[in-house]
Amino acid sequence: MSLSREQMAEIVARDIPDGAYVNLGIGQPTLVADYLRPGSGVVLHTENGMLGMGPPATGDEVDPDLTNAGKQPVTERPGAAYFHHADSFAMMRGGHLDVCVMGAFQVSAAGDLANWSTGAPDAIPAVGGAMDLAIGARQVFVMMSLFARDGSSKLVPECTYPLTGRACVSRVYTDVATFAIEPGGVRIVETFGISDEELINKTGIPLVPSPFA
Amino acid sequence: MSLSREQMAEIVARDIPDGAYVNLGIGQPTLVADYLRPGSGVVLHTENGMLGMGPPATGDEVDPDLTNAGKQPVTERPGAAYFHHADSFAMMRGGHLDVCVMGAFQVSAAGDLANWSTGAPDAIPAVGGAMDLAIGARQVFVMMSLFARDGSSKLVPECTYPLTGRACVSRVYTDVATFAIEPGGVRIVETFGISDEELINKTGIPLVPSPFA
Amino acid sequence: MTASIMSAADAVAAVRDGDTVLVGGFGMAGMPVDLIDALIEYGATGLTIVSNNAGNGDTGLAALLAAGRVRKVVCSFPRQADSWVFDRLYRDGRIELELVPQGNLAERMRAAGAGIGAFFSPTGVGTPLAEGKESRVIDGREYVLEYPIRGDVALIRAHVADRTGNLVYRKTARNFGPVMATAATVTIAQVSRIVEPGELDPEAVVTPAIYVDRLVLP
Amino acid sequence: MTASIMSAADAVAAVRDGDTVLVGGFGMAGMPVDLIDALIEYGATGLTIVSNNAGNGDTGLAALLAAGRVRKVVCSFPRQADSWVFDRLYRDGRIELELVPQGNLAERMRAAGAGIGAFFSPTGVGTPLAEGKESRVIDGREYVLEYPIRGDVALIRAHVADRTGNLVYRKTARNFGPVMATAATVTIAQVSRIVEPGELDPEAVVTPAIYVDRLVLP
Repeated sequence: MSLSREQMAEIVARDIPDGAYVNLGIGQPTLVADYLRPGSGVVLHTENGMLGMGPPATGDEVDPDLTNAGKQPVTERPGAAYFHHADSFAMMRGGHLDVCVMGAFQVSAAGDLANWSTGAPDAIPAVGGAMDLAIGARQVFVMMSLFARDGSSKLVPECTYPLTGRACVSRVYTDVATFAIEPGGVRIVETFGISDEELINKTGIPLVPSPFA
Repeated sequence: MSLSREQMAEIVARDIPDGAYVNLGIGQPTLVADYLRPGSGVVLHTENGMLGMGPPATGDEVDPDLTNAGKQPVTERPGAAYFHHADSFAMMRGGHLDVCVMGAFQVSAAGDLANWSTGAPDAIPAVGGAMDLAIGARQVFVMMSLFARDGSSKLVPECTYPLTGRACVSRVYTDVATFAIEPGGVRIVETFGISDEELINKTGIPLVPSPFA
Repeated sequence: MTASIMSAADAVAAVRDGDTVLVGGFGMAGMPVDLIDALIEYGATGLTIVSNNAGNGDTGLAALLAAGRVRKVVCSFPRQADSWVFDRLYRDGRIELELVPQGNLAERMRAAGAGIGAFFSPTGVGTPLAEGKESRVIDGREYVLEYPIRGDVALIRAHVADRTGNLVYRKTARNFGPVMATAATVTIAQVSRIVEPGELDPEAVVTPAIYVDRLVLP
Repeated sequence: MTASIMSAADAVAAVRDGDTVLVGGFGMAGMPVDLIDALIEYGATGLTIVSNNAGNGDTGLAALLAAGRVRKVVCSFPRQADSWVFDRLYRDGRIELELVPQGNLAERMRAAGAGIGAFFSPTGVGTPLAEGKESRVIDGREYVLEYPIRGDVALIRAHVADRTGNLVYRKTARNFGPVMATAATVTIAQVSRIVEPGELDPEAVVTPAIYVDRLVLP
């Protein structure tokens, strides 16, 4: 009964307000675009210098000068605007984006985000725009499976992986539950085939049950 | 035998290299534009957001949306570009202008500039872009009469007026002499009807005589 | 959110007593005259005005000052041949002035819009305007630490907007508009014309719609 | 001075051994391929390369790295599916890496071009990339002090130039070009076309000619 990636994307899309300016991170978060209601007026930002990004380009639409942050060809919507990298990151860092959606290795109960490095000693580090997005957007949504391959929870009391940003995540969308990180603690918003008790046991966090459970 | 303002402007223009990017301050320095050789390729910057400023606008050319830093209507040359104030001052502060020409109340032997306030207790202070220009342009030329109405020299051992910028002036063009401010001291470049001795006496600065005197 | 098209009167109702209001323009070029007139009419008071100048003649900003609505002016060049309204208020001690070099004024608003906490500027070092400010020598050059200037509301004038709020300007009327638009919680742009999304060249948009909340036609 | 139109070979002769070279592009979009090829041919060595990525496949930046010309890379995202040249050099300890968050990378070059001595950035606070850096709490938020990144030479790609050096870009190929152009002593732009002054709309110029020294056609 756990959710597919597409179902998770649909749930994230549901929580994005009409007319919001949104950055969808590389990978799984790009799926969210498919579930934005036509006419929602949501405007997509890509950190390599564009507002008003459209769907992936196919066939003749492919233009090597028009790509998203994952370097894949995309299209342009009416009302788009281009700007350079310093302006694009000023927009992010200045708190003008309403929402960004990112993947994660770990999220802590305090909303700390770890999504750029596993800290493995031989890994080649790469951070891209993740740290700028983490501290920049008004709301940072994380989309991830709740459990790693070894069964351990990726929502954790404290991150053990190197941080991307501190106390920046507001919502965590997983395949088995959605969490809200709030001043009073981590609240279970919704569950998909898992009990509150199991979530509390596996995350090791004193989760606040959903009032609608 | 001292120079008119027009003659001073002509001498300043002579010292502006072909192709230079130049900001001419409000007032007397704007006269310099009249003496730039056609075909010199000198490009005029105005800090309110333009490169490629042309001569003053007259008659039908007048456009309230196209003014210089003195808020007078001007024209646009082919190859002009417009930009906003933060970009315009980044250009100045970042050292990209080759020359700026400003008026002054006082210039010190060390190249300190005072041109924004006489320090009078009841004066309403106003600084505009003078401090940004003073520290920004690669070379700051000052154009002024050497002597104030009371006969005192405006080229001084130390400024008594509040500073606009420290050690920023490289050349001082006056009605009776031109001075170069150099690491070794202030050198007399050229005189117009005044002796080196009189200059040394009146300025109180151990001026280095011109080798061509 | 996509910009809303409103009357000047409705738009300036975003201003509350005590707000900091960024006002575009360099002299009359880029001055949002209709928005200032609406603000005078509206009556918010105790304002801090951030603008390059402090009003000319008896209209616009000068009229706002004359109406006693302004507690403080942050600007680079208050003193002009026709700035008698400001001059009188200032001499009478009835208005506060923070004098900021023009480039620091622009950069401090840019910092606010860009999420920069503070920056070391070379402008003003060794002058009375740097007195009391933290300074530091970096790579052999002295700098003064400058902090962001944020606005509650920005009143700017642009040339053409599209319906979503993208803006283009005209010539040197661009001046402070684009940077003020980034630095305020609510940005109100007075424009000459509003077109459909897609009618402005996306390569030539100067202020992306993300920075614009309200559009006002003449 | 007005930009000079040159061959790629002549243009990149501005690069000296040991220089810091800013290289535009985000992936292939905006990558000045001809200039990089000319730089490989030219042979300058001991370079520090500042670019978003550290080369893809076996051409362009990767080929420059493979030729052993690069001492250090300053970038935000070296590790990619096809970054094997960098990966090998890095694992072998034959190349130095300074990893910089993408926004700090852009802003540090902007600071260099804008004469800012240093700035407090919120990006990276509390992460390993802020370790050892000065930090400060301003208005209740923590920031890290970041310094300018200056280039001796910038190699960028734009779309159309006019003869004086004004540049426009195409879509997201704009990326780092405009900010790198401001941050280097010598800026070399590879463009698709050069037109006469006056043919580019002055409202739409992205990089004013003052930042451009050399123009190279394909």
